[in-house]
Amino acid sequence: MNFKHKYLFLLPGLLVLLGILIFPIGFTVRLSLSSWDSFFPGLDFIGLENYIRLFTDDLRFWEAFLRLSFLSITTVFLQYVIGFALALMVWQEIRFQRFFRVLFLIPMMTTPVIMTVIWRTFFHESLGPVNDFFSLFGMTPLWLSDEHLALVTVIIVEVWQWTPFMFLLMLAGLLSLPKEPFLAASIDGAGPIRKFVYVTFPLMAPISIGAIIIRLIEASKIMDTVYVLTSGGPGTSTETSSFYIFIKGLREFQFGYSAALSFTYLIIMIISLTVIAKILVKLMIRSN
Amino acid sequence: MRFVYVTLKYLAVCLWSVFVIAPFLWALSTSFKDFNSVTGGATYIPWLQFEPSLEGWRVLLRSPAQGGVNIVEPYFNSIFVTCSASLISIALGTLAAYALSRFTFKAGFIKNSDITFFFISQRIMPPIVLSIPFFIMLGKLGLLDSLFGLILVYIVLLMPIAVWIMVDFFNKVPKEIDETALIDGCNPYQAFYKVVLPNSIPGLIVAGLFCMIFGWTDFFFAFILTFTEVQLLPVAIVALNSSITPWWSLSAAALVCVAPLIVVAFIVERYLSKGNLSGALK
Amino acid sequence: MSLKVSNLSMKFKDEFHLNDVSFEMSKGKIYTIIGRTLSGKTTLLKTIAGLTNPDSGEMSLDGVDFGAVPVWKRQVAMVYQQFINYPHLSVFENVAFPLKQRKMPRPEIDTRVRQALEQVGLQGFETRKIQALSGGQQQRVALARSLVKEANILLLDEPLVNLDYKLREQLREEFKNIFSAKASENAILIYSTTDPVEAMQLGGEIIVMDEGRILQQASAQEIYENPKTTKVAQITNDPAMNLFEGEVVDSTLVLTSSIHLDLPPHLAALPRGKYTFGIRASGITLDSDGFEFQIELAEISGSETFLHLQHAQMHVVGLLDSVQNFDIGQTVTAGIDSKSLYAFDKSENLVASPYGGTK
Amino acid sequence: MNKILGMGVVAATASLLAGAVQADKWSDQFPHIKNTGDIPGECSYDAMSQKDYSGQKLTINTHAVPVMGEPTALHAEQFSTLTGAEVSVIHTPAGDLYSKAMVPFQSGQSPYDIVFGFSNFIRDWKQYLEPVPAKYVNMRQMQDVTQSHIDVNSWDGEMIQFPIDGDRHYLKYRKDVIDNPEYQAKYKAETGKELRVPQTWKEYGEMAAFFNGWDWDNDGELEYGSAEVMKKDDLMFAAFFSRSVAYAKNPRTPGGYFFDLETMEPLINGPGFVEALTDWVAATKYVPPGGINFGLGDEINSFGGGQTLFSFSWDDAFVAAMQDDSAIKNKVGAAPLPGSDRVWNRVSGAWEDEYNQAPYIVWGWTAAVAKQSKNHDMAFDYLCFFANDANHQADIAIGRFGVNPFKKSDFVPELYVERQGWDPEIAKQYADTLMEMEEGSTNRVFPLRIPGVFQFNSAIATGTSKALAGQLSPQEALDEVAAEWKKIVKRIGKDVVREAYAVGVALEDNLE
Repeated sequence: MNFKHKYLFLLPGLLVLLGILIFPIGFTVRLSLSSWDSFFPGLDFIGLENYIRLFTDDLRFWEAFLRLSFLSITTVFLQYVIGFALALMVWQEIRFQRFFRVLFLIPMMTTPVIMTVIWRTFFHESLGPVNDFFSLFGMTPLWLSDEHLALVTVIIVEVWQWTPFMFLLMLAGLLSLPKEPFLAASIDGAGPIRKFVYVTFPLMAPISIGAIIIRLIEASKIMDTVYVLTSGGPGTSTETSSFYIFIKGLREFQFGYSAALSFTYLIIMIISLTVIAKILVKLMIRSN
Repeated sequence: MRFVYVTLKYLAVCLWSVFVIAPFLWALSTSFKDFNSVTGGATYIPWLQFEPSLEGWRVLLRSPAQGGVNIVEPYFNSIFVTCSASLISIALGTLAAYALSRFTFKAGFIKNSDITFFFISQRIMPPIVLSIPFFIMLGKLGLLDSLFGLILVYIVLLMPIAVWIMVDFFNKVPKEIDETALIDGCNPYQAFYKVVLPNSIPGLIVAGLFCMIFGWTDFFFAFILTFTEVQLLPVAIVALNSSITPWWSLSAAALVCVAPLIVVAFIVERYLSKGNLSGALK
Repeated sequence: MSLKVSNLSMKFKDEFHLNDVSFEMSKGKIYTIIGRTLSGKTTLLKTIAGLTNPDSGEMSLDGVDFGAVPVWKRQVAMVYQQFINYPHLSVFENVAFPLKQRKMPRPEIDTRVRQALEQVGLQGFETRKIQALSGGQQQRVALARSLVKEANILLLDEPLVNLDYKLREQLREEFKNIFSAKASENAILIYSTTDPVEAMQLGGEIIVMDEGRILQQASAQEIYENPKTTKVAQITNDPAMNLFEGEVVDSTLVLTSSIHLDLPPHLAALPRGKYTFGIRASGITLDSDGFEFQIELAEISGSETFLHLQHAQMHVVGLLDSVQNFDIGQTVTAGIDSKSLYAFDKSENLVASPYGGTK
Repeated sequence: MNKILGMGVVAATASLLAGAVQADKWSDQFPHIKNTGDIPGECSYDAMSQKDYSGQKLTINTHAVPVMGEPTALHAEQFSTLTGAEVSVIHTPAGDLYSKAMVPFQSGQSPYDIVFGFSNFIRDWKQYLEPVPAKYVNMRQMQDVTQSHIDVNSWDGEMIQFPIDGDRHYLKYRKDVIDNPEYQAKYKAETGKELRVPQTWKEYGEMAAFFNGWDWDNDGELEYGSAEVMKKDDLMFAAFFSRSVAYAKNPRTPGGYFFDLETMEPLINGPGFVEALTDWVAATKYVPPGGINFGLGDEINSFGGGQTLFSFSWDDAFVAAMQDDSAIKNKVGAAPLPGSDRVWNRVSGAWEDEYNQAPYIVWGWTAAVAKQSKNHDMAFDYLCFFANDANHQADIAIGRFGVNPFKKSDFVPELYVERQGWDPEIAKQYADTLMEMEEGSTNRVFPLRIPGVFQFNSAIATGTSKALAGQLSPQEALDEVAAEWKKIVKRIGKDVVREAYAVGVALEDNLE
């Protein structure tokens, strides 16, 4: 079906989005070629200097990017596995099914920046309940101030907040699966594990890919959690890309430089997400 | 064997439930504490372990001049901005998604999937990247600190979500339905709103819910782009986060902020159970 | 009044969906398009409806160029193989939809819808939800909707294919009557199917399609008696017509080294030489007087049994009018009814038919 | 000079205290000032009620409630009642105050008439701020402000920010432990040293380590040595400088503390700073669990809640400990920051074995009027009203307000004894300690007030927190900071930074 009217459907949304975004994106590019700084607010032109600095003299940005990759891949993987598992558990018969389903959705509905304040008190190393529990065993893990454990804490909070998103998508997917393949598998005498491996998982592959990609996009923006929980510390051990861009931009007011960071980050993300999507499609389809 | 399996299942579900609820229970308990009960170490049960105080909740009702925060107006602002931006995003996003699902576009190397990716890719940008340009843009347009300005920005945040969900949804609606409508005498627009839309209500609801969730939970833009005229709920609540973090009032505020969305969780679940959502998200 | 289609072509990714399709259809008649899946039937119907645009070619209705008219202004109706209705509307509203779209006055809509529902046997179902209906009922609604609007052209794209066997048989009977009534209203009715039985039963004119091309257009009888090519013979028979090589030597028909038949009268005029011979399954029956075949497979269908038989390099399907069990590999003797043989030349065109030869 | 002023102040305060008994019509209307009633002055309640700003709008960006945020909003409400102005107040968390004002400043917007912030924003903000008019600089209310706070709020002799609050770092300790003969004996027995108010950071560390990790106040909970701001955020550098001034600020080597003013080479990786950071890394052993991630709020909760022996940043922890409902009220003491037994001489390149102590005039809360504000008079009147004697007296008595003494008339022990029920000895010690820092010392260090100050402080926070986390040794960490500082100086321009830094150095070298 092909109509000349098709543009009338597409264009309103596309144009509004472009209209709102064209200035910010253009401005970011222009800004990245300037030395706009707290003491010199203005659009001069310094060529690629900011980019040169970024590629030759800013290890911290690349460290933050690596850390971000680790964080987002880990959290999304955990969210996927847990979310899928939970969805499988409340998909079929279980007592209090509605209760569990509603409960599992709730964390997603909370405002991260506010909820993380609660988490900070929750993990407070001397006044919070977590260490109150661990002190029963004579331990006081440093949830927020140990270099490695702080990352774990960030992951825990991220998993808490966003597993519901996966859960929702996976549960919805499961509920829409056709019944026939399961019947067939049952008739063949397949057990729950074989059924999962040969029926459920392959059927869920397409929706899995979509969900993982979307979550990766969202997870890569991780910011509120880090900001509130650890401010990127101790040291730089929990700094992520967007937090680092935030520091350079809204803390140190190196607008020009942070625009260069932003733009570079954006390009890297678009490329890597496209690649990841392709890889996932291959992997999942093969397992199909 | 089956018994072990069922036991493990219930155990896992219950463990996760505890994990989900724990911070809320902690917040609930903390919301009835005061400075002294907080600094005395972790306690949980009022009366038994600490003397409950309503201070945390009172703060939410007081004016800032009495050390409280105004949350009533921000509450309505949040609802208004979130709903308006969601509606507009869904309206425009649904049209675009329909086009992307039904028609073929080609311009050089750009195909439908690229346009779809362009929409979705808007969510790749961390808010920080856009906040400063947006500030300058809205400043030029005189839209800083206005509901309309925020709505504009939120459209950028939400439309990708609407497009993502609706493209998937429309791909599941047999295109023969639209064709039948055309054959039955509808022009493409009539086919869209008389036939496709009424049959996409589950998808629209899901898209709407996702938009509301993402709009409601945004903090960053609301924080940078408003001053005094328009305050959104998260910003108002964060105004409690003084250099002495008042655990009690923040806990109360967090609970208040979550409350309306629990209703949303129920709606989502209801649609899920009825199976309506399934088609929408497959 | 007639629909004239000339030189329609449409290509998608190097594959023809329509390849130089031309025909003329006149009002008051039923046309059946038969072809295998992906032979271009659906594309052709959609092109006539205006849902797809051909790369080239012209269509005209009563001499008026038809190609430029948008779908919603062409007076066509279409029923899909999937049961396509408007799920958000009740049965009544579904059928009334095209009429409302035409801004017909309320009372008239009412009468027409009721008439149409009655026609398809759905009176009393007016307020039902579509999802609450069975597949057959849903398809009846779709048919009612396409009847009610009194379109010039009614397109039916394998409407019965997704129904179970029993229902299909039943609806086929009913639809046939409905269609004849419809056609008598001076509409052009185009029905597509993969099922030769269906095509034959509906009568009317048959168009045989393959790989986007029209192979033959003729009456059902003509197609049955004189399939123009081996392809047509295969497509229009179920099971497909048996084809095998053979040679006419003197007054003998040599099919394999051990199967020799007397040359039947209708083939007598054929020049001597090699041909491809065809015979329907019904022409091969168990006969103690026949040749020895090995059973490759025995399919029971209803009250009949199809036997897949092998003799040397010759594979044929024969028909048994009863249900009987065979072992695979078992040897049986079967006769070939030489009076039912069709002969095709090297370019696979019919050269001789049991029904009196070729034109 | 100081003495005469001081006496005058005492007399004035005496009359303030006397006035407290009589209620007046203003205290009836505004219960906030019920203790003192209105106190006559340029911006008193009475004076403000003469002004008419009705129909005009004042917008203020201030800190989150309650610290500063609550008094801002409270005085805004009062100001509005008195003058008819429409005042709207927005509350922003501390970490975002700079950017919340800076974003509009930089893009030429002027959403706020008044911006609250910290005194060290002055260099970055001053081009967008309206200097305080002479009328206010010369008024009596201003003359009561200590010199240190005049200096902190001024740039090169011109007052840019309006003093509304006093801030300083000083030592807080648990008097019930340090003065406890039993613990003194125990400490002597086990370490051979005196248990006393620590005079040096080494003593501080030894005592904190000794009293770390056991229940020394018998409340059933463990107590720890010290609570300090170690979280990598905007306040961290202040804690580090408080610890480093003793080692690195040598009164005999003028010409720069953070940089060598002549060459603008960073001094931050000198032995004095390294020594302080080494101390600080050692301190991670005697802070409460998670202490390495304490922000100011955690520090206040911790010391104010009775969890630690020491703490040394702003007034808040002390005030929290002295609140009426505090379990350790009148069990805490205030003292000057510890010093050191030796101090680095960067000119000779050697340690000088001489006791050294230097107050760090840390930055604190301040407020200023935006240049683009449409109504400067009203804005300054508001700030002046905020800090008027009656409000100020009432504000400093409310711990959560975070308003601390900065007027000479504040340093009168009786105020705290009478109003807040402090132990007279503690009150005297507190007032004396503060007064000495504000007015007495000649070896002061001012916060870094140069363009791009956040970049410099951010580098400090990153470097020191790497050292605290054990990622780098103190020397490596500070070398990294120095390298980063050099880059920032180069980016901004040596001369620009020097020009700004000279303003602070002049104060430090007492060149006025």
